[in-house]
Amino acid sequence: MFYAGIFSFLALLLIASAWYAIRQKDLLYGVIATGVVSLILSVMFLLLQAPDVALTEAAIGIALTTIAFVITIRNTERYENDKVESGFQNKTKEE
Amino acid sequence: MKRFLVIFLMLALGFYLIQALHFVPFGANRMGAPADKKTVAAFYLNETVPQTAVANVVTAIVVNYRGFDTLGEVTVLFLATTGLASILYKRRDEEETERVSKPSSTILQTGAKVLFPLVVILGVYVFVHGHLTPGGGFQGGAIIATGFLLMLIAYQKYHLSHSMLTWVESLAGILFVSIGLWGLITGGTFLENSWFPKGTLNSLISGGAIPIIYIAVGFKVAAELTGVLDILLSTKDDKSASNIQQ
Amino acid sequence: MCSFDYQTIMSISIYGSSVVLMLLGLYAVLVKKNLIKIVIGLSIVDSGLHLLFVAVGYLHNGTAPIFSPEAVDKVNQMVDPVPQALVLTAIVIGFATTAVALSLVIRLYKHHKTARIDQIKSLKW
Amino acid sequence: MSITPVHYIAVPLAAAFLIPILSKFHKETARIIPGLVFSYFLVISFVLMRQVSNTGIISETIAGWRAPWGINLVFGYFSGFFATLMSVIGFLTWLYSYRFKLVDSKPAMSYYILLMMLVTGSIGIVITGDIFNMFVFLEIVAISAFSLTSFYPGRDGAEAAFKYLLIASFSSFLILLAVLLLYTQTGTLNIAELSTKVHLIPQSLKLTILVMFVVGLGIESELFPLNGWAPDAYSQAPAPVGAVFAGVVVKGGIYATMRVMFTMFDINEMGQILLILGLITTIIAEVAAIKQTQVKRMLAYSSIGQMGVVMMAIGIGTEDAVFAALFMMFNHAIIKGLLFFSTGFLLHNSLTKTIAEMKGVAKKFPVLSFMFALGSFAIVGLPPFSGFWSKLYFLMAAADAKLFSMIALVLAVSIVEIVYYFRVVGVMYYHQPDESLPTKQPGLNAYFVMGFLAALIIGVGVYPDLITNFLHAAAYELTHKTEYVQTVLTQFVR
Repeated sequence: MFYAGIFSFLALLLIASAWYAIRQKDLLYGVIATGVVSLILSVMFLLLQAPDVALTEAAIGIALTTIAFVITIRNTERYENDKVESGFQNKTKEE
Repeated sequence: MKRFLVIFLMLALGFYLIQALHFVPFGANRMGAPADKKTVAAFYLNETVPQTAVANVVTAIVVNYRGFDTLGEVTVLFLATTGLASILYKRRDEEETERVSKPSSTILQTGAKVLFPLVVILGVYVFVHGHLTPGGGFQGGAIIATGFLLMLIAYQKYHLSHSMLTWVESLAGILFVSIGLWGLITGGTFLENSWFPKGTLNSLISGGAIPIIYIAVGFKVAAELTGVLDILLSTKDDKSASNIQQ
Repeated sequence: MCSFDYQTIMSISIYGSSVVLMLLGLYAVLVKKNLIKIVIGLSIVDSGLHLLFVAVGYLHNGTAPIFSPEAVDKVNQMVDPVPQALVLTAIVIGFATTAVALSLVIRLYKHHKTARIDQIKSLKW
Repeated sequence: MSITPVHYIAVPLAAAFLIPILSKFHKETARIIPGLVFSYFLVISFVLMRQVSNTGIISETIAGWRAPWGINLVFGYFSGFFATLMSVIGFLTWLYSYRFKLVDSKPAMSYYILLMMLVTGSIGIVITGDIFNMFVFLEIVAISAFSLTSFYPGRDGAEAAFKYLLIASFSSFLILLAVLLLYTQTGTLNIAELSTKVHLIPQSLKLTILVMFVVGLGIESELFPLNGWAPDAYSQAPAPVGAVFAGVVVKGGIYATMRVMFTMFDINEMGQILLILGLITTIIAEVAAIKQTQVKRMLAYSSIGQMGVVMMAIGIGTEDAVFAALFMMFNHAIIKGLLFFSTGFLLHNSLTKTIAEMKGVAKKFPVLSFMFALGSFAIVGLPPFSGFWSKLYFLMAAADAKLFSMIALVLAVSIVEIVYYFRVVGVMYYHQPDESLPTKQPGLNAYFVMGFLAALIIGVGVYPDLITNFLHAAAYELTHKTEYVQTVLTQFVR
C-alpha cells in the first residue's frame, strides 16, 4: 500500500508538471517543467524496477534535452506571445 | 472551434487507449515461467547467464540479442549530428562568430573544472560496467556529454576539437561494425558473440564481446551527443549580439 | 471489480498518468502556436509512451532483471526485460528527433524572425 | 565470406562512419564512397536474387540467435523486388547528383551520407524480419529525410521539414504503441512468429492495433488524411531527393503496410478500409494536382494519387491485385525518377519552379523535354510504355473482384492525369521560350541516368515479360505466407 501511495502522488505530480509545462507562457519555465517531468519519470522507472531506463532518462531526458531546449530558447525568444503583431515588431527592431 | 475538436479527438483517443489497456493488466505475468521459454522475455531471462555470462539482462538484450537495433540507434544519432550540421550550416565567411553572452561566474567556472573529471570518470565507469550494473554505453555516453556541456557553458572560450570528435565517433562506429563483420568473416553471423571467450559471470571481464561493443557505443554516443550540443550552442546568437550593440 | 485495492490504485495511477501525458502532449502539438511549445509537446508525448513501455513490463513484487552473485535463482521474480531494452532505443531516438526539431526551430526563427506557426506562411495547413 | 543480406546494412554503415575521417585527407572520397556502396548494392541484389531463385527464401540470423530470439533478416522474391528497385534508384540518384555541390565540400559530405542512409534505411525496412527493428529503420529514414528536405538554406525547406517531422513523429508514436500492444499479447516481436500467434489477440484489441498500424504506416506511404507533408517535402528537397522520396522512401512505407497486412494479419480484416482510403486519396490528390502551379508539387500530388491506386490494389487483396500493385510501384519508381531528374535541369535556375516558367523549354533542351514528355506519357498509361501494362493489370484485377465502380473511377482519374500532364507538355512545346533565364546543361552522367530510365520504360512497355515472371513470384510469396513463416521459424543455426 505504501508503494501505491507513492505512485499516486508521483502520478499527480507528473500530470501537474506536464500541465504546467504546456500552460506556462514563459517558455524557460515550461522547459524546466519538462525537465521535472523527466525527473519524476526517472524516479518512477526506478521504482518500476527498470534502473537502466531510469539512468538513461536521467542523463538524456533531464540533462541533455533540457539543455537543448534552453539553447534553442536563447537563440529564439523566451515568451510565448499570443498577439499576432509581435513578430513584426521584433523584425523591425532587428533591422 | 478547433480547440474543442482537438479535445474531442483527444478524448476519443484516450477512450480507445484505456480500452486497449484493459487487456494488459498491470503487474501481471505475461511472460510465462522462464523455464518454459514460451516467450522471448522468458528465453532471455533463462538463457542469458548460461549463454552469454552477462549479469544485466537488459544489456545482453540491447547489445547481443537485439544488437542490430543498437547499431541502428547509434546510426540515428550519427545521422542527427550530420543532419544538424547541415541544417544549421553556415558558409565559411560567416563561420567565425564568437559566442557572445555574459561570462559565467567564478563559482561556475571552478565548479566545472572540479566536476568535469569526476563526471567523465563516472561516465566511463557506467559504460565499462554496463554488463554488470545498470547502465551502459548510452547512459555513460550521455553522462560524459553532460560533462563536456558543463565545460562549454562555464568557459566561453572552451574550444572543443571538432576533428577529435569526428575521429572518436567514426573510429567507435567502425569498431562496432567490424566486430559485427568479424563474426561473419569467421563463419558465424553478423554481431556474433561466440568467437570471444565468455569469462565468468559477475567479473569485469565477462560476456565476451559485449563489454567491448558497449565501450565503443559509449565513446560514440558521447562524441555524438557532445557534437549535437556543440552545434546547437555554436549557432550564431543573433539576439544577444544585437542586445549588446544596443 | 473490488474497490480501491493496491492493484487498482497502481494501475490507475501509472497507466492513467501515461495516457494523460500522451494526450496532453498531443493536445499541445495540435493546439499550440509556438514552435518550441510544439516541440515540448512532442517530448511529453514521448515521455508518456516510455512510461507505458516500462509499466507494461512490470511484474508484481518483481526485481530488476540483473543477476547478482547472491541471488541467481530469482529468475521467476524478474520483471520483463524486453520493454526496457526497447525503451532504451526509443529514448535515444526520441532525443535525436527532438534535437533535429529544435535545430529546425532555430533556422525557422532566423529566417522569419518569429516562432509562431501561424506567421510562417507555408506552415499553415 | 559469401554475400548475405546483412551486407545491405553493414557495408553502408561502415562507409558512413568512414567518410568523415577519409574526407579529411581527400575531399573527393565523400562523393566516391557512396557510389561504391551503391554499386555494391547492385552486386548484392544480383547475387541474392539468383540465390533466391535457386534455393527459395533466405533467412539470416543476426548475433547467432535463431529467429524468435534474435533479429533476423529475410530476403525472398518480395523483399528482393523492393531491395533491388531501391538499389537501382539509389545508384542512379547518386550518379545523377555526382557533380552536386562541387564548390563547398562540407554540405556535399552531409548530402551524400544522408542520401546513402536514406536508401540504406529503406532497404533495412524491407529486409528486416523484426517489427521493432523495422521501426528503428523507419526512424533512420525519417531523420535523413528531414535533414535532406531542409538541405537548401535559401528555400522554405525548414518549414516543410518541420511539418514532415511533426507528422512523422505522430506516425512513429502510433507504430510504437501498436508494437507495444502486440508485444504484450504475444510476447514476441518477430514478424513470422507474430503471424502464428496473432489469433491469440482479442478481437477488439486487434482492431485497435490494426487501425494504429494503418494510420501510422499510412503516413509513411502518403495515405489520405495525413499526407500533407508530401507535397512540401517533395517541392523543397533537392530534385534528386524528390526522386528518392518517390522511388525509395514511399516504397518502404508501402512495403511495411503490405508486410503487416498480409503476413502478420489477414488482409481481409482491413482490406475494405484500405480500399476506401486509397480511393479517397486518389481522388483528392488528382484533383489537387490540377490546381498546382509548381511542377514539383504537381508531381508530388500525382505521386500521392498513384500511391492511392496502389493502396486500392492492396485492399483488393488477391494475388493478381498484389501483382498489379507491385508492377505499379515499379513503374512509379522509374517514371517518377525520370520526371524528377529531368525537371531538376529544366527548372534549374528558376526560383519559383512554376509550370509557366517551363514555357518553350523544348527549344532550349530538346533531349530533356523529350524525356519529360516520355515520362508523362508513360505515367498516364499510354500503350507503348510500361505504365500502360500496370494500369491494365490493375483494372483486370479489379474486374475479377467485381469492383466495377472502382474501374470507372480509376479511368476517370486517368483522364484527369492526362489533362494536367499534357498541359505541362503543351506549355513546354507550344510556347515561345523566355530568353532571359540562364540555363544549365546537364552533364554526361545525368544524360546516362535519364537515358537508362527511358530505355527501361520503353523496354518494359514493349516486352513486359522482362519483369512480370519475377513480380508474379513476389506476389505469390506475399499472398502465401506459409513459406515465409516456415523458413524463418524452422531455421537451422550453425
